[in-house]
Amino acid sequence: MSFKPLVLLSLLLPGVAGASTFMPPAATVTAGEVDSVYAFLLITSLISFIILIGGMIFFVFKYKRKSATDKTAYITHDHTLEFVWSFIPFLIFMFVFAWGWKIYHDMRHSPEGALEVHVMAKKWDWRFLYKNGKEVTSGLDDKGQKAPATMVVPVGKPVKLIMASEKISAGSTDPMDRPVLHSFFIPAARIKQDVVPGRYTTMWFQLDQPGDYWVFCTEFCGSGHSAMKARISAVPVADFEKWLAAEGTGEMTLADKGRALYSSKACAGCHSADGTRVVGPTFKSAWGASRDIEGGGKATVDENYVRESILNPNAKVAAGYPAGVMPTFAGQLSDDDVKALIEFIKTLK
Amino acid sequence: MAHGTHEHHIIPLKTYWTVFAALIFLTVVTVAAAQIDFGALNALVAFGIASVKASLVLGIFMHLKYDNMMNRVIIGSGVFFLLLFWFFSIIDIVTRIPQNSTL
Amino acid sequence: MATATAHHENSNYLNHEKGLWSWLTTLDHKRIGLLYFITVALFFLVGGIFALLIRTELYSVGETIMTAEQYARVMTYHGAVMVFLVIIPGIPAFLGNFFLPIQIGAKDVAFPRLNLLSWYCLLLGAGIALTSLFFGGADTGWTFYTPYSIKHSPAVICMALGVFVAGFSSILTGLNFVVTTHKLRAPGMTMNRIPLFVWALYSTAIIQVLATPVLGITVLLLAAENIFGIGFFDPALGGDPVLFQHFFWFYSHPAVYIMILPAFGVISELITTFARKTIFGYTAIAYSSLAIAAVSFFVWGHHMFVSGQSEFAGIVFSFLTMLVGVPTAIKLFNWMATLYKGSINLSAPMLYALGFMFLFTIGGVTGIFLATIATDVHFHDTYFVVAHFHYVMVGGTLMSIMGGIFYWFPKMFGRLCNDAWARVSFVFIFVGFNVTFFPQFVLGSLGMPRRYFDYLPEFQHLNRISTIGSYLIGIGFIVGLITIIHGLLKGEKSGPNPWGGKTLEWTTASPPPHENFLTTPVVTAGPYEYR
Amino acid sequence: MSTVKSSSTGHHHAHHYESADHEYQSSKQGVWLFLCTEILMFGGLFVGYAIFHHLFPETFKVGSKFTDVRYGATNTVVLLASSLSMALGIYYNQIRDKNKAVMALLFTLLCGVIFMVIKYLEYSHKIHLGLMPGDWYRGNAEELAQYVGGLEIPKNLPLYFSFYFMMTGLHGIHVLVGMGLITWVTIRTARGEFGPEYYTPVEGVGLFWHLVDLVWIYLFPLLYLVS
Repeated sequence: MSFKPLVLLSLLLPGVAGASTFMPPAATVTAGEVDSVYAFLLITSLISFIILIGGMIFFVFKYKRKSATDKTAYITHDHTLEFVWSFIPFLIFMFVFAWGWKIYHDMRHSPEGALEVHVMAKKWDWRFLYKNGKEVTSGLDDKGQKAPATMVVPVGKPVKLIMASEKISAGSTDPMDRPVLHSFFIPAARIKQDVVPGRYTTMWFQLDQPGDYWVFCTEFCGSGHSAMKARISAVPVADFEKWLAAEGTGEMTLADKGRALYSSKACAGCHSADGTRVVGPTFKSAWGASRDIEGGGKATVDENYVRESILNPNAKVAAGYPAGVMPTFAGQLSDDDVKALIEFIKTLK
Repeated sequence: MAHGTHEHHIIPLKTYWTVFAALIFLTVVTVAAAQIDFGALNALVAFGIASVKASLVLGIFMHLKYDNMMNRVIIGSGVFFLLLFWFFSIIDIVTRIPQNSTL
Repeated sequence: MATATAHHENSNYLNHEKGLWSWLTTLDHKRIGLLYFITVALFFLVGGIFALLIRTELYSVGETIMTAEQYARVMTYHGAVMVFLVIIPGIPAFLGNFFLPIQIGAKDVAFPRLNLLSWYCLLLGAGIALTSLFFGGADTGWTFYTPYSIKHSPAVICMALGVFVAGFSSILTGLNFVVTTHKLRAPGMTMNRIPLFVWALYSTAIIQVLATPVLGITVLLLAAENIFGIGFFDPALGGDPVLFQHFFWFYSHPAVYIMILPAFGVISELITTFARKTIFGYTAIAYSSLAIAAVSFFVWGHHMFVSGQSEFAGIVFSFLTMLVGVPTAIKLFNWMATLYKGSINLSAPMLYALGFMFLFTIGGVTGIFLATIATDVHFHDTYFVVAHFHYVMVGGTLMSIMGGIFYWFPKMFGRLCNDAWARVSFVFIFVGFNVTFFPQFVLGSLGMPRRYFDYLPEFQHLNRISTIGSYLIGIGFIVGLITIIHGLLKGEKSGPNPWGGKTLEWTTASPPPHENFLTTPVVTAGPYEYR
Repeated sequence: MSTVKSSSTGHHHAHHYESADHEYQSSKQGVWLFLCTEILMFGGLFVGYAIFHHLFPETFKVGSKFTDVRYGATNTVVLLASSLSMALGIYYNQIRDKNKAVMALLFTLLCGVIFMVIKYLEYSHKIHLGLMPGDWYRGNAEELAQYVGGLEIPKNLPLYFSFYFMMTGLHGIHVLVGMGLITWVTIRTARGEFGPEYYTPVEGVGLFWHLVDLVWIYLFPLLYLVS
């Protein structure tokens, strides 16, 4: 009888090997790695399940009560056995923890030179903004049904999303119209990231197979939650370039729009674009630099830092520059304007 | 589980008054210390003095000094889990990509 | 005190005093336990109806029986009612209230008035929470995530205050149990001799006392956020929506163990009695309960791996979460080892216990999928999570409540339930449960997010199976309810110890007298001395 | 109640306890557990304070300029005095000096009243300036800037007042509850229900009142003396 679990195991293992069929086809390298952990967990779980429940069922039949006066063994504990079944799970847990950590680390750090796309979430729709000013929104299909926005990306290139949550109607002062949490989930890439109001969150992926993929919102955001979908269409690089340049492109690139704002909003009065010191720090080579903050601490000049410095200038003043000089631009610049300025600063290498 | 009817410890009046005097003194110290700039230590100093005051109240006014171990464990675990709550929340906040407000 | 011997032979807690008023003002822990039984059962009915409505809506793609707005509300009330009004008070306040004092040989809990007050708190809290239905109902989900829940809505305020008041009920129960366990044990009942059910309740009580206050302040802040817009969780004033999640899960993760630890306790009792064998690894099981209670406080961030929490915090929380897995695994292995060389009686309560082990093992191992940070990123907020926590909460807690009811029924009422019908209810619940929730693991893996009113057509097949399963569960509970009512009215007389249990409750009459024991028991050995 | 029995010494303990001391020790443990929950509940606010103070030190610094240290310090002294008199109230009950016990408890009650009156003055001052929490904030930045000597008024100043009112408000509710409880034990003391062998309610109420004092000991520097 004791080999029974083994027989069961050998019958089930081939089934488990194809376990990742429960998952949608993996479209990225990361997804493949996640699936390996998943398959490992599935097999270990199955073995533990068979040991525990198989053992349980075996004992239940073997030691079924025979008479009302059965005597039973008096076994209170066994230190060796208890150590074994505490320590082995512990080792397995530590192993998957470390494995999961490694993959998670890769998920969170995008490679250099990724194509950056701005993603805006609102109740209940997604919107994508490319650097050249091209904007993709949802529309209507032939039958008049809502067609989700389709983000086109190049196959085999890393894509980094800079995500923000916005109000239903931009510039609305209705207190009920506030940005809420959403979450950007690409099942085929096995990644998701919440979109948090008040800051930018980022995620990245690299789709290796051409095709269309679903995007779901996974943070409950109201009655339209389940309708808040988008599509990702991965196409060969050449096709992508063609699509990006095709009509529907914004009148100017984000960086150009930012350059225009840089002049029209008089940023140039205090921040040079060529490295000279005026009133405030120059924008030249500012992007990505680590900067000392007045009153101690450091900050990396990234999307969140620039956004904060535009909207709340005195929060983190660069060391050596006067505080309280720059007025806030909250209310004067829209969310999209801020993004444009960020893209402009990025170009000033 | 014998629960003898032993006498409850009665703290002499003098102790109460001494502690009260110490608490008033420490209140003055708190206010005085707030006028001096210790830099980053400001909060720590204020918090330290408050904690000395708190232990006086706990130990003498609330009789914890003469109480049984279990009551000390109870209040200690309350404080411990509070610190834990603070600790794990703050490690998220300080290790995030700096959280930036968009006022 | 033994002079207060019964006036006549049949005096017990049920006929000690008479009339509805005597029940509503009772200070007897056994009667309060039954009051909880009735209320929790009613709330379970309400929550169950919401559950069936959800599953019916999801039977097919598109709008089936309700609108998306209605669905959001049904989903919210299903979650809130089941969590705050059913599973959290379920075992501790009902079975725990009834049996904790008896199992340690006490006459009552330490603070009988607080005990009664806690029941009224639950009723009041439920009343306030359900008042929100008159304001259009809350549609935030039971987790009340900000900023979605900040909408100056009276419904959300009612929910928050209702949860606050119901939280008091939980705190008072926990406080009572801690002091009762410390101070009211019978002579000879050392901490190494208290039954494992008491250990489990004691560990639970610690969590209730230490974690619930934080829920209290969280929902108060949520209410204030809706009334004043205080801005702690609202980015408009520099607040942080993610901080709300820290506050919420600091309670609500330990709360998961408030729900499951007492179930572990019930299972330990059932397995020993029905295997007629001493528990394997008493110390390990007892201390693993305490360990789970302690570690449960610093794992909450695993609900927030993709919330915008820092990478570092995510990794720390993933590591700590793995640690909780170990004591849980220990318990399962100990129960299995207890069956070894036992004399196993497959009565209905034991079937429920074995069913618990089956389902909880699945719930447990899938927990590791979610603790592993890489796979959690995919599974987070999908149906995989829904399936996982239903395997733990329903497959775990509700199975053990049912097992516990059938096990202690003769003690509570002096009558036996019909074992055959109790087994039928088990079969329906067990099979129905797997049919309902196993497909949801697959749905989640395929990427179907939770709290979805509508889904892609390719998910319909699995959703249909799941819906059909939910009806089977419903039938199982109805059969169970009928069996219980039949047992109450027509069940055969049971005698003091129908199962051959060894813990103290089986040494007193069924139903127990008002003061539990005619003479205070003196304990000389451990709880499971089957020699 | 039928559940209370008289033992030979004349004081009461409930039927499920062995002795008055057993009941006293159990009740006290219950009170300590309750205080533990109070610490964690206030703790939530303190954790929030720690985080937002870390994120927006300016806001808290400017916000605290609108509080009056004199009021805060007076209230601290008042509460400390009330704590002392509460402890004395227990002490005089322990040595069966009914009149002094009643006096001490009444003094405690008086301190509670003074505390609340000062709180009322502070609140009306802030409400007058429009310094209310969150959405209810009606402050005029220029007017306020004059008030704090030309310091720039941070845009999220309402956040400070959310903390101010949540923390002192929750504390104030505790003071009121404490005053109610003290009234109750004062009446019972005056009726001569307590003595060295039974004074559990006074002890319990005393512990609660001291905790209210403890919370204030931390609130005072946090809200009035932030630098």
